[in-house]
Amino acid sequence: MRDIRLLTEMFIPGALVGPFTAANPGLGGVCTFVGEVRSDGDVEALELTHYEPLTLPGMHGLATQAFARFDLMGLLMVHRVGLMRPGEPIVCVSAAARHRRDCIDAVDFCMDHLKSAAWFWKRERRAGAWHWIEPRKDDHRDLARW
Amino acid sequence: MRDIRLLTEMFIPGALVGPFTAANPGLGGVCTFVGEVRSDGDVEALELTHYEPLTLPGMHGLATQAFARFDLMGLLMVHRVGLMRPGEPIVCVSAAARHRRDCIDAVDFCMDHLKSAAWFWKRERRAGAWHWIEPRKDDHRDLARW
Amino acid sequence: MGVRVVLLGKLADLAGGGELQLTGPLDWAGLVAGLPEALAQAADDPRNKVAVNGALLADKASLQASEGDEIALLPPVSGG
Amino acid sequence: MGVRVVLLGKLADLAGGGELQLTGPLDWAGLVAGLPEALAQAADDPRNKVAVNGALLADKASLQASEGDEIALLPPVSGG
Repeated sequence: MRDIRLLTEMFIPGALVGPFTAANPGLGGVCTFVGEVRSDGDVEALELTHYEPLTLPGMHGLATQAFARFDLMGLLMVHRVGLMRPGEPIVCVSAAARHRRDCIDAVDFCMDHLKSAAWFWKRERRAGAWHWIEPRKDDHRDLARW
Repeated sequence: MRDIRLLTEMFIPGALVGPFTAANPGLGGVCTFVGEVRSDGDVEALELTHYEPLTLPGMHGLATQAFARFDLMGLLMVHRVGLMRPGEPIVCVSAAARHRRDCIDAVDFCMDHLKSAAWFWKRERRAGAWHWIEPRKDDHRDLARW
Repeated sequence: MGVRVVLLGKLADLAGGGELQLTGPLDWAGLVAGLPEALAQAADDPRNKVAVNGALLADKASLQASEGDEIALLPPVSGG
Repeated sequence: MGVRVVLLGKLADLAGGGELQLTGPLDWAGLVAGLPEALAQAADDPRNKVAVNGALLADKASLQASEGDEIALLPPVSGG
Protein backbone atom coordinates (compact mmCIF):
# COMPACT_ATOMS: atom_id res chain seq x y z
CA MET A 1 0.00 0.00 0.00
CA ARG A 2 1.75 3.11 -1.28
CA ASP A 3 0.40 6.63 -0.77
CA ILE A 4 2.55 9.45 -2.17
CA ARG A 5 1.22 13.00 -2.20
CA LEU A 6 2.29 16.58 -2.79
CA LEU A 7 -0.07 18.91 -0.96
CA THR A 8 -0.52 22.64 -1.53
CA GLU A 9 -2.67 23.13 1.59
CA MET A 10 -2.17 22.62 5.35
CA PHE A 11 -2.67 19.00 6.51
CA ILE A 12 -3.13 17.16 9.82
CA PRO A 13 -0.67 14.22 10.00
CA GLY A 14 -2.87 12.20 12.37
CA ALA A 15 -5.71 12.37 9.86
CA LEU A 16 -3.45 10.58 7.34
CA VAL A 17 -1.59 8.17 9.65
CA GLY A 18 -4.72 6.72 11.28
CA PRO A 19 -6.29 5.55 8.00
CA PHE A 20 -2.84 4.49 6.72
CA THR A 21 -2.36 2.23 9.75
CA ALA A 22 -5.86 0.79 9.35
CA ALA A 23 -5.13 0.12 5.65
CA ASN A 24 -2.30 -2.28 6.57
CA PRO A 25 -3.96 -4.99 8.66
CA GLY A 26 -1.61 -7.53 10.20
CA LEU A 27 1.25 -5.07 10.68
CA GLY A 28 3.63 -5.39 13.62
CA GLY A 29 4.77 -1.77 13.72
CA VAL A 30 4.26 1.66 12.23
CA CYS A 31 6.93 4.33 12.35
CA THR A 32 6.04 7.91 11.47
CA PHE A 33 8.12 11.04 11.14
CA VAL A 34 6.49 14.45 10.94
CA GLY A 35 8.60 17.52 10.18
CA GLU A 36 7.21 20.92 11.06
CA VAL A 37 8.25 24.47 10.30
CA ARG A 38 10.42 25.31 13.31
CA SER A 39 9.81 28.60 15.03
CA ASP A 40 13.44 29.67 14.78
CA GLY A 41 13.47 33.10 16.38
CA ASP A 42 12.35 35.50 13.68
CA VAL A 43 11.14 33.11 10.93
CA GLU A 44 7.73 34.36 9.81
CA ALA A 45 7.09 31.97 6.96
CA LEU A 46 8.64 29.25 4.84
CA GLU A 47 8.10 28.73 1.13
CA LEU A 48 8.83 25.49 -0.66
CA THR A 49 9.15 25.56 -4.45
CA HIS A 50 9.35 22.39 -6.52
CA TYR A 51 9.78 21.44 -10.18
CA GLU A 52 6.72 19.38 -10.91
CA PRO A 53 8.09 17.18 -13.72
CA LEU A 54 10.73 15.87 -11.27
CA THR A 55 9.20 16.07 -7.78
CA LEU A 56 6.47 13.46 -7.79
CA PRO A 57 8.42 10.95 -9.97
CA GLY A 58 11.34 11.50 -7.55
CA MET A 59 9.16 10.67 -4.54
CA HIS A 60 7.78 7.57 -6.28
CA GLY A 61 11.33 6.50 -7.15
CA LEU A 62 12.34 6.90 -3.51
CA ALA A 63 9.32 4.84 -2.39
CA THR A 64 10.32 2.11 -4.87
CA GLN A 65 13.84 2.07 -3.40
CA ALA A 66 12.41 1.83 0.13
CA PHE A 67 10.16 -1.10 -0.81
CA ALA A 68 13.12 -2.87 -2.45
CA ARG A 69 15.39 -2.31 0.53
CA PHE A 70 13.08 -2.95 3.49
CA ASP A 71 10.38 -5.52 4.17
CA LEU A 72 7.45 -3.08 4.13
CA MET A 73 3.70 -3.51 4.04
CA GLY A 74 2.92 0.14 3.36
CA LEU A 75 4.54 3.52 2.86
CA LEU A 76 2.94 6.95 3.18
CA MET A 77 4.99 9.93 1.97
CA VAL A 78 3.36 13.35 2.02
CA HIS A 79 5.13 16.63 1.34
CA ARG A 80 3.84 20.18 1.42
CA VAL A 81 4.73 22.76 -1.18
CA GLY A 82 3.92 26.48 -1.13
CA LEU A 83 3.77 28.89 1.78
CA MET A 84 3.82 27.59 5.37
CA ARG A 85 3.85 29.18 8.84
CA PRO A 86 5.87 28.04 11.90
CA GLY A 87 4.18 25.04 13.54
CA GLU A 88 2.68 23.73 10.29
CA PRO A 89 3.70 20.26 9.09
CA ILE A 90 5.98 20.12 6.03
CA VAL A 91 6.48 16.40 5.63
CA CYS A 92 5.02 13.17 6.94
CA VAL A 93 6.55 9.76 6.21
CA SER A 94 4.96 6.67 7.71
CA ALA A 95 6.03 3.06 7.16
CA ALA A 96 4.15 -0.07 8.16
CA ALA A 97 5.93 -3.41 8.44
CA ARG A 98 5.70 -6.74 10.17
CA HIS A 99 8.88 -5.95 12.12
CA ARG A 100 10.06 -2.85 13.93
CA ARG A 101 13.50 -2.50 12.37
CA ASP A 102 12.13 -2.33 8.80
CA CYS A 103 9.65 0.44 9.48
CA ILE A 104 12.02 2.59 11.54
CA ASP A 105 14.85 2.21 9.01
CA ALA A 106 12.53 2.91 6.07
CA VAL A 107 11.38 6.21 7.61
CA ASP A 108 14.99 7.16 8.39
CA PHE A 109 16.04 6.27 4.81
CA CYS A 110 13.18 8.19 3.18
CA MET A 111 13.76 11.28 5.31
CA ASP A 112 17.50 11.34 4.59
CA HIS A 113 16.82 11.09 0.87
CA LEU A 114 13.85 13.46 0.80
CA LYS A 115 15.91 16.14 2.54
CA SER A 116 18.90 15.95 0.27
CA ALA A 117 17.88 14.27 -2.95
CA ALA A 118 14.31 15.37 -3.65
CA TRP A 119 13.54 18.40 -5.80
CA PHE A 120 12.52 21.03 -3.30
CA TRP A 121 13.88 24.51 -2.74
CA LYS A 122 13.19 26.25 0.53
CA ARG A 123 13.30 29.90 1.54
CA GLU A 124 12.46 31.63 4.81
CA ARG A 125 10.99 35.05 5.42
CA ARG A 126 12.65 36.91 8.28
CA ALA A 127 11.84 40.58 9.02
CA GLY A 128 9.94 40.76 5.75
CA ALA A 129 12.86 39.55 3.56
CA TRP A 130 13.17 36.13 1.88
CA HIS A 131 16.35 34.04 2.30
CA TRP A 132 17.13 30.79 0.45
CA ILE A 133 18.17 27.83 2.60
CA GLU A 134 21.27 25.93 1.49
CA PRO A 135 21.56 22.16 2.02
CA ARG A 136 23.23 21.44 5.36
CA LYS A 137 26.47 19.43 5.62
CA ASP A 138 24.60 17.08 7.99
CA ASP A 139 22.26 16.10 5.17
CA HIS A 140 25.14 14.86 3.04
CA ARG A 141 26.59 12.99 6.02
CA ASP A 142 23.16 11.41 6.64
CA LEU A 143 22.96 10.27 3.02
CA ALA A 144 26.40 8.68 3.17
CA ARG A 145 25.08 6.29 5.87
CA TRP A 146 23.05 4.29 3.35
CA MET B 1 7.95 17.23 28.53
CA ARG B 2 7.98 13.60 29.63
CA ASP B 3 4.90 11.37 29.59
CA ILE B 4 5.45 7.76 30.73
CA ARG B 5 2.47 5.47 31.20
CA LEU B 6 1.55 1.85 31.77
CA LEU B 7 -1.97 1.21 30.54
CA THR B 8 -4.21 -1.71 31.39
CA GLU B 9 -6.83 -0.81 28.76
CA MET B 10 -6.84 -0.47 24.94
CA PHE B 11 -5.55 2.91 23.72
CA ILE B 12 -5.59 4.90 20.44
CA PRO B 13 -2.02 6.09 19.64
CA GLY B 14 -3.23 9.10 17.62
CA ALA B 15 -5.19 10.34 20.61
CA LEU B 16 -1.91 10.50 22.57
CA VAL B 17 0.47 11.68 19.83
CA GLY B 18 -1.65 14.67 18.73
CA PRO B 19 -1.72 16.30 22.18
CA PHE B 20 1.94 15.31 22.74
CA THR B 21 2.97 17.12 19.55
CA ALA B 22 0.93 20.17 20.51
CA ALA B 23 2.56 20.15 23.97
CA ASN B 24 6.00 20.73 22.41
CA PRO B 25 5.67 24.01 20.52
CA GLY B 26 8.67 25.02 18.43
CA LEU B 27 9.64 21.45 17.56
CA GLY B 28 11.23 20.61 14.22
CA GLY B 29 10.23 16.96 14.11
CA VAL B 30 8.29 14.21 15.85
CA CYS B 31 9.03 10.54 15.38
CA THR B 32 6.57 7.94 16.58
CA PHE B 33 6.70 4.17 16.70
CA VAL B 34 3.58 2.14 17.40
CA GLY B 35 3.86 -1.60 17.91
CA GLU B 36 0.75 -3.72 17.50
CA VAL B 37 -0.14 -7.30 18.24
CA ARG B 38 0.66 -8.99 14.92
CA SER B 39 -1.93 -11.34 13.53
CA ASP B 40 0.53 -14.20 13.18
CA GLY B 41 -1.52 -17.04 11.82
CA ASP B 42 -3.20 -18.58 14.82
CA VAL B 43 -2.42 -16.10 17.59
CA GLU B 44 -5.69 -15.41 19.40
CA ALA B 45 -4.44 -13.18 22.17
CA LEU B 46 -1.31 -11.82 23.81
CA GLU B 47 -0.79 -11.30 27.51
CA LEU B 48 1.85 -9.03 28.96
CA THR B 49 2.78 -9.45 32.63
CA HIS B 50 5.02 -6.99 34.43
CA TYR B 51 6.55 -6.60 37.89
CA GLU B 52 5.25 -3.27 39.04
CA PRO B 53 8.07 -2.30 41.43
CA LEU B 54 10.49 -2.47 38.48
CA THR B 55 8.48 -1.64 35.35
CA LEU B 56 7.61 2.02 35.72
CA PRO B 57 10.95 3.00 37.35
CA GLY B 58 12.63 1.11 34.48
CA MET B 59 10.71 3.11 31.87
CA HIS B 60 11.53 6.37 33.65
CA GLY B 61 15.20 5.36 33.79
CA LEU B 62 15.15 4.66 30.06
CA ALA B 63 13.54 8.07 29.42
CA THR B 64 16.27 9.72 31.49
CA GLN B 65 18.93 7.96 29.41
CA ALA B 66 17.22 9.11 26.19
CA PHE B 67 17.07 12.74 27.38
CA ALA B 68 20.76 12.58 28.32
CA ARG B 69 21.80 11.05 25.02
CA PHE B 70 19.66 12.98 22.50
CA ASP B 71 18.66 16.61 22.22
CA LEU B 72 14.95 16.10 22.93
CA MET B 73 12.10 18.45 23.71
CA GLY B 74 9.64 15.75 24.71
CA LEU B 75 9.28 12.00 25.08
CA LEU B 76 6.09 9.96 25.26
CA MET B 77 6.43 6.29 26.23
CA VAL B 78 3.26 4.26 26.67
CA HIS B 79 3.12 0.51 27.19
CA ARG B 80 0.16 -1.80 27.53
CA VAL B 81 0.00 -4.59 30.08
CA GLY B 82 -2.66 -7.27 30.38
CA LEU B 83 -4.60 -9.09 27.69
CA MET B 84 -4.53 -7.85 24.08
CA ARG B 85 -6.00 -9.03 20.77
CA PRO B 86 -4.29 -8.97 17.33
CA GLY B 87 -4.41 -5.45 15.86
CA GLU B 88 -4.33 -3.72 19.26
CA PRO B 89 -1.44 -1.38 20.05
CA ILE B 90 1.09 -2.65 22.63
CA VAL B 91 3.56 0.21 22.72
CA CYS B 92 3.81 3.80 21.53
CA VAL B 93 7.01 5.83 21.77
CA SER B 94 7.05 9.37 20.43
CA ALA B 95 9.96 11.82 20.58
CA ALA B 96 9.87 15.52 19.76
CA ALA B 97 13.06 17.42 18.98
CA ARG B 98 14.32 20.46 17.16
CA HIS B 99 16.14 18.22 14.69
CA ARG B 100 15.13 15.07 12.85
CA ARG B 101 18.10 12.87 13.77
CA ASP B 102 17.54 13.25 17.54
CA CYS B 103 13.90 12.26 17.48
CA ILE B 104 14.34 9.29 15.12
CA ASP B 105 17.36 7.98 17.05
CA ALA B 106 15.61 8.46 20.41
CA VAL B 107 12.64 6.35 19.29
CA ASP B 108 14.97 3.67 17.92
CA PHE B 109 16.98 3.68 21.18
CA CYS B 110 13.90 3.49 23.41
CA MET B 111 12.36 0.67 21.38
CA ASP B 112 15.56 -1.39 21.40
CA HIS B 113 15.81 -1.00 25.18
CA LEU B 114 12.10 -1.44 25.92
CA LYS B 115 12.07 -4.72 23.99
CA SER B 116 15.08 -6.26 25.69
CA ALA B 117 15.69 -4.44 28.94
CA ALA B 118 12.27 -3.52 30.31
CA TRP B 119 10.45 -5.80 32.74
CA PHE B 120 7.75 -7.37 30.61
CA TRP B 121 6.93 -11.01 30.02
CA LYS B 122 4.84 -11.94 27.02
CA ARG B 123 2.80 -15.03 26.23
CA GLU B 124 0.58 -15.87 23.27
CA ARG B 125 -2.57 -17.95 23.15
CA ARG B 126 -2.70 -20.26 20.14
CA ALA B 127 -5.43 -22.88 19.76
CA GLY B 128 -6.50 -22.20 23.32
CA ALA B 129 -3.05 -22.82 24.87
CA TRP B 130 -0.68 -20.21 26.28
CA HIS B 131 2.99 -20.09 25.15
CA TRP B 132 5.69 -17.88 26.65
CA ILE B 133 7.72 -15.81 24.17
CA GLU B 134 11.49 -15.88 24.61
CA PRO B 135 13.63 -12.81 23.83
CA ARG B 136 14.78 -12.94 20.18
CA LYS B 137 18.47 -12.94 19.23
CA ASP B 138 17.74 -9.85 17.08
CA ASP B 139 16.85 -7.91 20.21
CA HIS B 140 20.27 -8.51 21.72
CA ARG B 141 21.92 -7.53 18.42
CA ASP B 142 19.82 -4.35 18.36
CA LEU B 143 20.92 -3.47 21.89
CA ALA B 144 24.57 -3.94 21.00
CA ARG B 145 24.25 -1.07 18.47
CA TRP B 146 24.07 1.58 21.20
CA MET C 1 4.11 -12.59 58.31
CA GLY C 2 6.55 -14.61 56.16
CA VAL C 3 8.56 -13.79 53.06
CA ARG C 4 6.49 -13.21 49.92
CA VAL C 5 8.03 -14.78 46.80
CA VAL C 6 6.70 -13.34 43.52
CA LEU C 7 7.19 -15.42 40.36
CA LEU C 8 7.17 -13.82 36.96
CA GLY C 9 6.75 -15.15 33.42
CA LYS C 10 7.13 -18.89 32.98
CA LEU C 11 8.40 -19.29 36.56
CA ALA C 12 4.81 -18.68 37.69
CA ASP C 13 3.71 -21.70 35.62
CA LEU C 14 6.35 -23.91 37.28
CA ALA C 15 5.14 -22.77 40.72
CA GLY C 16 1.49 -23.30 39.86
CA GLY C 17 0.85 -19.63 40.64
CA GLY C 18 2.38 -16.16 40.79
CA GLU C 19 3.14 -16.14 44.50
CA LEU C 20 4.46 -18.26 47.38
CA GLN C 21 4.92 -17.64 51.12
CA LEU C 22 8.09 -18.88 52.83
CA THR C 23 9.41 -18.42 56.33
CA GLY C 24 12.33 -16.01 56.83
CA PRO C 25 15.08 -15.27 57.21
CA LEU C 26 16.20 -16.60 53.80
CA ASP C 27 19.48 -16.64 51.91
CA TRP C 28 19.69 -18.01 48.32
CA ALA C 29 20.18 -21.62 49.44
CA GLY C 30 17.29 -21.34 51.87
CA LEU C 31 15.03 -19.89 49.19
CA VAL C 32 15.82 -22.64 46.67
CA ALA C 33 15.30 -25.29 49.37
CA GLY C 34 11.83 -23.88 50.04
CA LEU C 35 10.70 -23.86 46.37
CA PRO C 36 8.73 -26.65 44.62
CA GLU C 37 11.19 -28.96 42.86
CA ALA C 38 10.53 -27.89 39.22
CA LEU C 39 10.88 -24.26 40.23
CA ALA C 40 13.99 -24.87 42.33
CA GLN C 41 15.75 -26.36 39.29
CA ALA C 42 14.70 -23.45 37.02
CA ALA C 43 15.58 -20.77 39.58
CA ASP C 44 19.31 -21.48 39.26
CA ASP C 45 19.33 -20.48 35.54
CA PRO C 46 21.97 -17.71 35.45
CA ARG C 47 19.71 -15.62 33.18
CA ASN C 48 17.16 -15.20 35.98
CA LYS C 49 17.39 -12.05 38.10
CA VAL C 50 16.34 -11.58 41.71
CA ALA C 51 14.90 -8.45 43.33
CA VAL C 52 14.28 -7.81 47.02
CA ASN C 53 11.64 -5.18 47.77
CA GLY C 54 11.88 -3.87 44.20
CA ALA C 55 15.71 -3.59 44.17
CA LEU C 56 17.59 -5.87 41.78
CA LEU C 57 20.47 -7.89 43.22
CA ALA C 58 23.74 -7.86 41.30
CA ASP C 59 24.38 -11.40 42.51
CA LYS C 60 21.79 -13.95 43.62
CA ALA C 61 24.21 -15.36 46.18
CA SER C 62 24.01 -12.09 48.13
CA LEU C 63 20.29 -12.61 48.86
CA GLN C 64 19.27 -11.84 52.45
CA ALA C 65 15.52 -11.63 53.07
CA SER C 66 13.73 -11.17 56.38
CA GLU C 67 10.13 -11.64 57.45
CA GLY C 68 7.94 -9.08 55.60
CA ASP C 69 10.28 -8.77 52.62
CA GLU C 70 9.22 -9.43 49.01
CA ILE C 71 11.50 -11.50 46.78
CA ALA C 72 10.85 -11.49 43.00
CA LEU C 73 12.23 -14.15 40.66
CA LEU C 74 12.52 -12.63 37.18
CA PRO C 75 13.21 -14.74 34.08
CA PRO C 76 14.57 -13.10 30.88
CA VAL C 77 12.12 -10.47 29.59
CA SER C 78 10.39 -10.38 26.19
CA GLY C 79 8.73 -6.98 26.08
CA GLY C 80 7.57 -4.58 23.38
CA MET D 1 7.30 28.97 -30.13
CA GLY D 2 10.75 29.26 -28.50
CA VAL D 3 12.53 27.29 -25.79
CA ARG D 4 11.06 27.73 -22.33
CA VAL D 5 13.76 28.07 -19.61
CA VAL D 6 12.47 27.37 -16.07
CA LEU D 7 14.57 28.70 -13.18
CA LEU D 8 14.30 27.16 -9.72
CA GLY D 9 15.34 28.31 -6.28
CA LYS D 10 17.70 31.25 -6.10
CA LEU D 11 18.33 31.12 -9.86
CA ALA D 12 14.83 32.57 -10.29
CA ASP D 13 15.90 35.60 -8.22
CA LEU D 14 18.95 36.15 -10.43
CA ALA D 15 16.74 36.01 -13.51
CA GLY D 16 14.14 38.37 -12.05
CA GLY D 17 11.51 35.64 -12.50
CA GLY D 18 10.91 31.91 -12.75
CA GLU D 19 10.86 31.67 -16.53
CA LEU D 20 12.56 32.94 -19.71
CA GLN D 21 11.92 32.36 -23.41
CA LEU D 22 14.90 31.86 -25.72
CA THR D 23 15.11 30.94 -29.40
CA GLY D 24 16.13 27.36 -30.28
CA PRO D 25 17.97 25.27 -31.12
CA LEU D 26 20.20 25.65 -28.06
CA ASP D 27 23.28 23.83 -26.79
CA TRP D 28 24.82 24.66 -23.37
CA ALA D 29 26.98 27.52 -24.73
CA GLY D 30 24.00 28.95 -26.60
CA LEU D 31 21.84 28.79 -23.49
CA VAL D 32 24.42 30.55 -21.29
CA ALA D 33 24.92 33.22 -23.96
CA GLY D 34 21.16 33.90 -23.93
CA LEU D 35 20.87 34.30 -20.12
CA PRO D 36 21.04 37.59 -18.19
CA GLU D 37 24.65 38.14 -17.02
CA ALA D 38 24.18 37.37 -13.28
CA LEU D 39 22.34 34.18 -14.15
CA ALA D 40 24.87 33.15 -16.81
CA GLN D 41 27.67 33.31 -14.23
CA ALA D 42 25.64 31.29 -11.65
CA ALA D 43 24.49 28.70 -14.20
CA ASP D 44 28.02 27.31 -14.61
CA ASP D 45 28.17 26.26 -10.92
CA PRO D 46 28.91 22.51 -11.16
CA ARG D 47 26.33 21.80 -8.40
CA ASN D 48 23.50 22.96 -10.68
CA LYS D 49 21.64 20.30 -12.63
CA VAL D 50 19.85 20.65 -15.97
CA ALA D 51 16.70 18.88 -17.13
CA VAL D 52 15.17 18.87 -20.62
CA ASN D 53 11.44 18.09 -20.75
CA GLY D 54 11.60 16.66 -17.21
CA ALA D 55 14.61 14.39 -17.87
CA LEU D 56 17.83 15.18 -15.99
CA LEU D 57 21.01 15.42 -18.02
CA ALA D 58 24.05 13.54 -16.72
CA ASP D 59 26.26 16.27 -18.20
CA LYS D 60 25.25 19.87 -18.94
CA ALA D 61 27.57 19.91 -21.98
CA SER D 62 25.29 17.36 -23.67
CA LEU D 63 22.36 19.83 -23.74
CA GLN D 64 20.45 19.90 -27.04
CA ALA D 65 17.12 21.74 -26.95
CA SER D 66 14.82 22.50 -29.86
CA GLU D 67 11.89 24.88 -30.27
CA GLY D 68 9.05 23.77 -27.95
CA ASP D 69 11.36 22.10 -25.43
CA GLU D 70 11.49 23.03 -21.72
CA ILE D 71 14.88 23.45 -20.04
CA ALA D 72 15.01 23.56 -16.22
CA LEU D 73 18.01 24.96 -14.33
CA LEU D 74 18.06 23.34 -10.87
CA PRO D 75 20.32 24.58 -8.05
CA PRO D 76 21.17 22.29 -5.08
CA VAL D 77 17.98 21.29 -3.25
CA SER D 78 17.12 21.94 0.41
CA GLY D 79 13.95 19.95 1.01
CA GLY D 80 12.21 18.33 3.96
